[in-house]
Amino acid sequence: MSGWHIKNNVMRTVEILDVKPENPHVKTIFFRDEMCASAEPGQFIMVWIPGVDEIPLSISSIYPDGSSSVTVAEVGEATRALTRMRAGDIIGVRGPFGLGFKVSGERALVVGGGTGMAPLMMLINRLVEGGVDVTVIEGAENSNKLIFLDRLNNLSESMGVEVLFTTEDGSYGFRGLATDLAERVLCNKRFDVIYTCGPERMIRKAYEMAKAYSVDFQASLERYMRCAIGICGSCTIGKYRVCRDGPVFDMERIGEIEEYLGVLKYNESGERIPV
Amino acid sequence: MSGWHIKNNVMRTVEILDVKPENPHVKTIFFRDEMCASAEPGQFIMVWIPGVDEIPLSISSIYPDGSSSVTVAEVGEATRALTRMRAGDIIGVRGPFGLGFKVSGERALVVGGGTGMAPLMMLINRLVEGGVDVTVIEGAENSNKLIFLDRLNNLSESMGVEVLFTTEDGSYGFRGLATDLAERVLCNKRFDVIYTCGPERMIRKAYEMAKAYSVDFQASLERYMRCAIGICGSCTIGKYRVCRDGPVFDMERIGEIEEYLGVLKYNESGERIPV
Amino acid sequence: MDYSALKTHLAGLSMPNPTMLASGILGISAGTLRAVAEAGAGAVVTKSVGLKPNAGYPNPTVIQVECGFLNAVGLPNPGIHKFIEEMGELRDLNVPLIVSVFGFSPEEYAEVASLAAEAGASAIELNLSCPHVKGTGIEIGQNPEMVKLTVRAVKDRVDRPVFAKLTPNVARIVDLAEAAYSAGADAITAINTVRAMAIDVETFRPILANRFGGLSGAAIKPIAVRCVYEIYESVDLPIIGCGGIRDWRDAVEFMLAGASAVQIGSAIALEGLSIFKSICDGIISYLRRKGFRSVSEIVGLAHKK
Amino acid sequence: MDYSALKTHLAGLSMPNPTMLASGILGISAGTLRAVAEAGAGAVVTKSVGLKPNAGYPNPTVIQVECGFLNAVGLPNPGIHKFIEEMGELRDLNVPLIVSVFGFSPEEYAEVASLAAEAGASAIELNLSCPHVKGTGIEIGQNPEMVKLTVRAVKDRVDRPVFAKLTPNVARIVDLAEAAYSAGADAITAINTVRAMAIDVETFRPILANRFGGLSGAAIKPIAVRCVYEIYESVDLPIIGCGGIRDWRDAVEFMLAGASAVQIGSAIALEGLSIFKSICDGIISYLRRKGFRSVSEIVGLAHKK
Ligand SMILES: Cc1cc2nc3c(=O)[nH]c(=O)nc-3n(C[C@H](O)[C@H](O)[C@H](O)COP(=O)(O)OP(=O)(O)OC[C@H]3O[C@@H](n4cnc5c(N)ncnc54)[C@H](O)[C@@H]3O)c2cc1C
Ligand SMILES: Cc1cc2nc3c(=O)[nH]c(=O)nc-3n(C[C@H](O)[C@H](O)[C@H](O)COP(=O)(O)OP(=O)(O)OC[C@H]3O[C@@H](n4cnc5c(N)ncnc54)[C@H](O)[C@@H]3O)c2cc1C
Ligand SMILES: Cc1cc2nc3c(=O)[nH]c(=O)nc-3n(C[C@H](O)[C@H](O)[C@H](O)COP(=O)(O)O)c2cc1C
Ligand SMILES: Cc1cc2nc3c(=O)[nH]c(=O)nc-3n(C[C@H](O)[C@H](O)[C@H](O)COP(=O)(O)O)c2cc1C
Ligand code: FES
Ligand code: FES
Repeated sequence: MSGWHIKNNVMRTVEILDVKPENPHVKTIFFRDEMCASAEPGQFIMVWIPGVDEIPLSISSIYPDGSSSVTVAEVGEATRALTRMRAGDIIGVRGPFGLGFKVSGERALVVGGGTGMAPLMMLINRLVEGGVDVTVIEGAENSNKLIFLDRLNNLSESMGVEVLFTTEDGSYGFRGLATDLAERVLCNKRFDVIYTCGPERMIRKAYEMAKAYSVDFQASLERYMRCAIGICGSCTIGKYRVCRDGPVFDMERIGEIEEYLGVLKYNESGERIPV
Repeated sequence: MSGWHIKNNVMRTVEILDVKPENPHVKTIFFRDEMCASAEPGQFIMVWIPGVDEIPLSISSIYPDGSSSVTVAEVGEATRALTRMRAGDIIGVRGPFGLGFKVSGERALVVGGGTGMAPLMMLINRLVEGGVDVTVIEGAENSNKLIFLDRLNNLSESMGVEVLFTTEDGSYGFRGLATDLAERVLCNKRFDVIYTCGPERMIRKAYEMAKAYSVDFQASLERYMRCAIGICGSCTIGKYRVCRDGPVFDMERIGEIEEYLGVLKYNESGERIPV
Repeated sequence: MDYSALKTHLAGLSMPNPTMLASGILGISAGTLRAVAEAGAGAVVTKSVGLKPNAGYPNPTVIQVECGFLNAVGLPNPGIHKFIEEMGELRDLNVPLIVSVFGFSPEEYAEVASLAAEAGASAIELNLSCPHVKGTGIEIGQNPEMVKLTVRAVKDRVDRPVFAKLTPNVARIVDLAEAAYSAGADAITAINTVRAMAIDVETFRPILANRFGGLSGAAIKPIAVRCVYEIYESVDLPIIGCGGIRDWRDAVEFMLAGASAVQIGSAIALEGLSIFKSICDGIISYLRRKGFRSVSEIVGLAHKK
Repeated sequence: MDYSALKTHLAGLSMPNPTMLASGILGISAGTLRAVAEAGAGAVVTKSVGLKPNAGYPNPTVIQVECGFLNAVGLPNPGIHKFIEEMGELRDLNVPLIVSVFGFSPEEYAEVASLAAEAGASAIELNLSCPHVKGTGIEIGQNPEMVKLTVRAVKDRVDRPVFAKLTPNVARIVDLAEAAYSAGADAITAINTVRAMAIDVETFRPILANRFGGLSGAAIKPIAVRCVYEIYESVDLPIIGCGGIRDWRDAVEFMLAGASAVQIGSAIALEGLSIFKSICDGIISYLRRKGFRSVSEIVGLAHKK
């Protein structure tokens, strides 16, 4: 993320091309923007929902025709407004921002929880393209909350990617947490790297496992964001700014912020609150 | 002169590398500046003499080592201060600005009066490099006011350029005005183009001759200048701005401002005064 | 292209389009004023003219900074009496000729304005906002009471539309706008330049001969948009937006903020005189794309959001 | 490299170099304040803290414009009581920790400031200049009388150096500086952001949720340099320059204008935290090349020309 890149990254307004439901609460929104189409897996953009809010969302895919998408779960006012928009509506985008996932190693375990799958989906595509042996674990509360089922099942069939689903209520795939399943997978197979995104406690557990099994580790974190360009200080975790030094952190950097991971964050007012 | 070019043309300060006297009142000042070294013959720069003034001066030469020069006659406060500066002193430069001479035709007659030779000297070098058959007439009041004698005599010897000097008092070369000599030369030889710079009445006469002999014509004009980028309006002649639409004007454009040429200009206050 | 959607009526003036030449840009001679009109400006404003001839400041008077221009030209002008001769050559101009005037007292403004009006000015713009000339900037333009007195003195002597051009160098520009409104101004021009300076690190010197000057260009656009937006909410007068406009998007931004017309100054250095036409073309396409029939429909639209 | 020529003494503080982190940039958490100090800043200023927790405005709160940044964050902060806990982690910071405070009355400023001082602030900076929060900006910071009352109230309660951070959104910033001076301020910080706005032409909406915000970055540098230069001529207090500083040249320009130290804000978005070190390195080379032994020798040099 060079100074030049930031300087020329003013907000653009774009038309929504299409909105595709992933499940009852999650939609994928397609639009065309040149800079977004150059994003690395794990990078995010700030999406302006005019008159409502501006929120960070990961790029979930980029298509050869120059369009990109974000995949958004309805959790509050901004995400509700966004998931209700339709083709032809206008949103603003700035970005892509931050440091994405680094593709490394030959065997990758991808562990995603809920909409944490958004940045991971793009990563999975990139890994498969690069010939990496990929195992994907997607976890959610119940079958209604899983996303990208089609895309992942397709990859499994056509590219031989191992895809495992798990739900807390057992309504689809395995029963239990994504990390429980990950532990089982790790016992049976040697991986070079674990990529993860999702609820921070899940990330924390995955991090502990990575340490235990001596596997390399990269996780995408979330914090409250305003500027996305590293000046407002809203998104800090320890000495790092998630928007600039993350959102993807590697093993070494996570080690430096271990005491906060899954433990503590700052809210909009800058008060420390539990994660 | 593109918008980009103007936008990136803020003032730079440079050190004077050397000061070379041309005659008792004229000095050539050398400095190094990348943008100046890309000037076309006939383009000018604004030279800031810190604490004194900022004035337009033509680029009189560019050297392969990236240095450039201006050649300045002492006529008032700013030029006096500038001609007294020494190597190591600092001046500011912005530019190059304006439209320069267009090299065209196979036989060129160059007519210069006094420091009007400054932009012409660089042009002559360019013409010679381009294999153009060049005849140069330099006129001045007396031998003390001629400049570039060495450089021109060298060109004459080494490159076969025909160089003619004329002084009003006959103290060097022919006696009489440069335009008188030009008339004689034009009677005897066919030229494709006349290039001229110097006192405006001389330019006017040269223009009338060019029309009479049906020779193409380009002249560099002077007007009072402030901004040099076409917004302040100080340098207007008819519908044109000398800093932007000139300083070099071709036959057609001079035709459109004929009524002013050698007749009328605006002073610093914007009052119309005779040239 | 059909430009009829751009027709603009402003304080009694009819303009073919809402773009105008800003004061002090080229407008000192008949030749360039005509050239600007021919290039497509909907109206032209002259350089500010005073009672007596004035040579302005020594150079450097106009310099560039990273995001714009700094100028301290010092209001050079030939004085209204000589300028009237210049105006004589513009009788057949096909767009409104607006004469910008300044003075060192309300009476002087009125004197110059009435001479300009007699000589055929379509309207008068009062330069109440020069940030670097003593006696007319701070003393008059930054003081709502003096703005009121000046506008009133001019309105008493002149039967043409009078525009008050305001300075952003105050805590509340709306106070100035309200003063101008209460004294009968027909329109507000906002904004003039922002007081600023630049120092050269090699020579330790302020670069402008006058040290202080006015900042114009891209740097001040967000300030100018804010001023227009604020004035639109506070007084019921047409506003002419000015400050950093370089393309049709900028022009539209000002109009959404509340400007009925826009003035273009510094950007001419970057884009040349073709800027008037390219802005008009851009606005026309925008209006079509968005389904507006007249440029007047977008004025102030940002206030409804 | 030997940085001893950069040592700066300012209103009783000792700083290893004259660069400081500007308020509102990162300074809300102990972690980033420490990171900035480690990156080479000569002092750090915290985000402005008030008496009570405040969530600020909804997004968009920070956007980019052509030549800088617009922000209307709305002074989010956890309130001084919680912030004191945060400060507890910074006891061993190796550079001065300056706490920026705001309030809605002189008494509130004094209350927050005295709590910050008790908790170990090296100095207090009074944010008298937020251009977009009701009740503390216009009402206090743009009014010399209120500035005087506020500085005095704080000085009465606090035995640490007090900096008055001023707004450029006034007709004469020197009036504010003189008010701060007369009330006993120990230094002046100039400037905060310039009131501005941006409108999106596709949706017709002001982009910032708060509509109005403050302009920072390259756009305002010439305005800030002018303010520093004017204040240097009017009051005998150290000045901390701020506004659009991006490299050593900019920093030196402010110092020549009269700043004893400089604050860096928006440029961190472009250059990252390494900006502090690169500015220091640049100043060191400049001092050597020009034959100065201490950075203090260049302060105000442009006034001698
Ligand atoms: C780097 C990053 C990438 C993200 N990628 C995705 C994604 O691809 N898909 C997706 O559905 N969600 C993603 N999120 C989360 C998403 O930004 C929030 O769900 C959204 O902002 C909620 O807004 P709201 O108004 O609907 O909910 P609210 O009711 O306002 O809040 C719900 C939750 O979202 C958090 N939140 C609200 N505003 C912000 C903000 N400005 N920055 C960060 N968190 C905020 C709140 O703290 C709260 O925890 C990402 C977050 C970050 C930081
Ligand atoms: C495009 C252009 C190129 C020029 N090239 C050269 C050159 O190569 N060598 C050279 O010796 N001279 C050149 N001149 C002329 C030079 O700019 C003036 O001689 C110089 O500005 C005089 O300044 P002064 O203070 O010494 O004299 P003053 O006493 O101030 O004036 C003497 C004369 O110079 C004119 N002049 C003063 N200031 C300016 C100004 N800012 N712009 C234009 N004219 C001015 C005055 O109108 C007067 O006619 C050029 C002028 C122009 C417009
Ligand atoms: C070189 C120059 C000279 C100016 N002279 C005047 C003037 O005489 N009267 C006036 O009202 N404004 C004057 N201005 C201000 C402009 O009219 C305009 O208000 C300002 O430059 C902002 O617009 P811009 O950013 O499009 O240039 C001048 C501006 C410049 C750059
Ligand atoms: C995102 C952001 C938040 C800011 N918050 C504060 C603040 O809380 N208190 C304050 O005094 N100044 C605040 N400022 C103003 C800066 O401290 C500084 O005065 C201004 O940005 C100009 O400097 P710059 O151009 O280097 O950014 C803020 C600026 C920005 C960009
Ligand atoms: S969101 Fe502002 S610093 Fe990260
Ligand atoms: S010198 Fe300003 S327009 Fe030519």
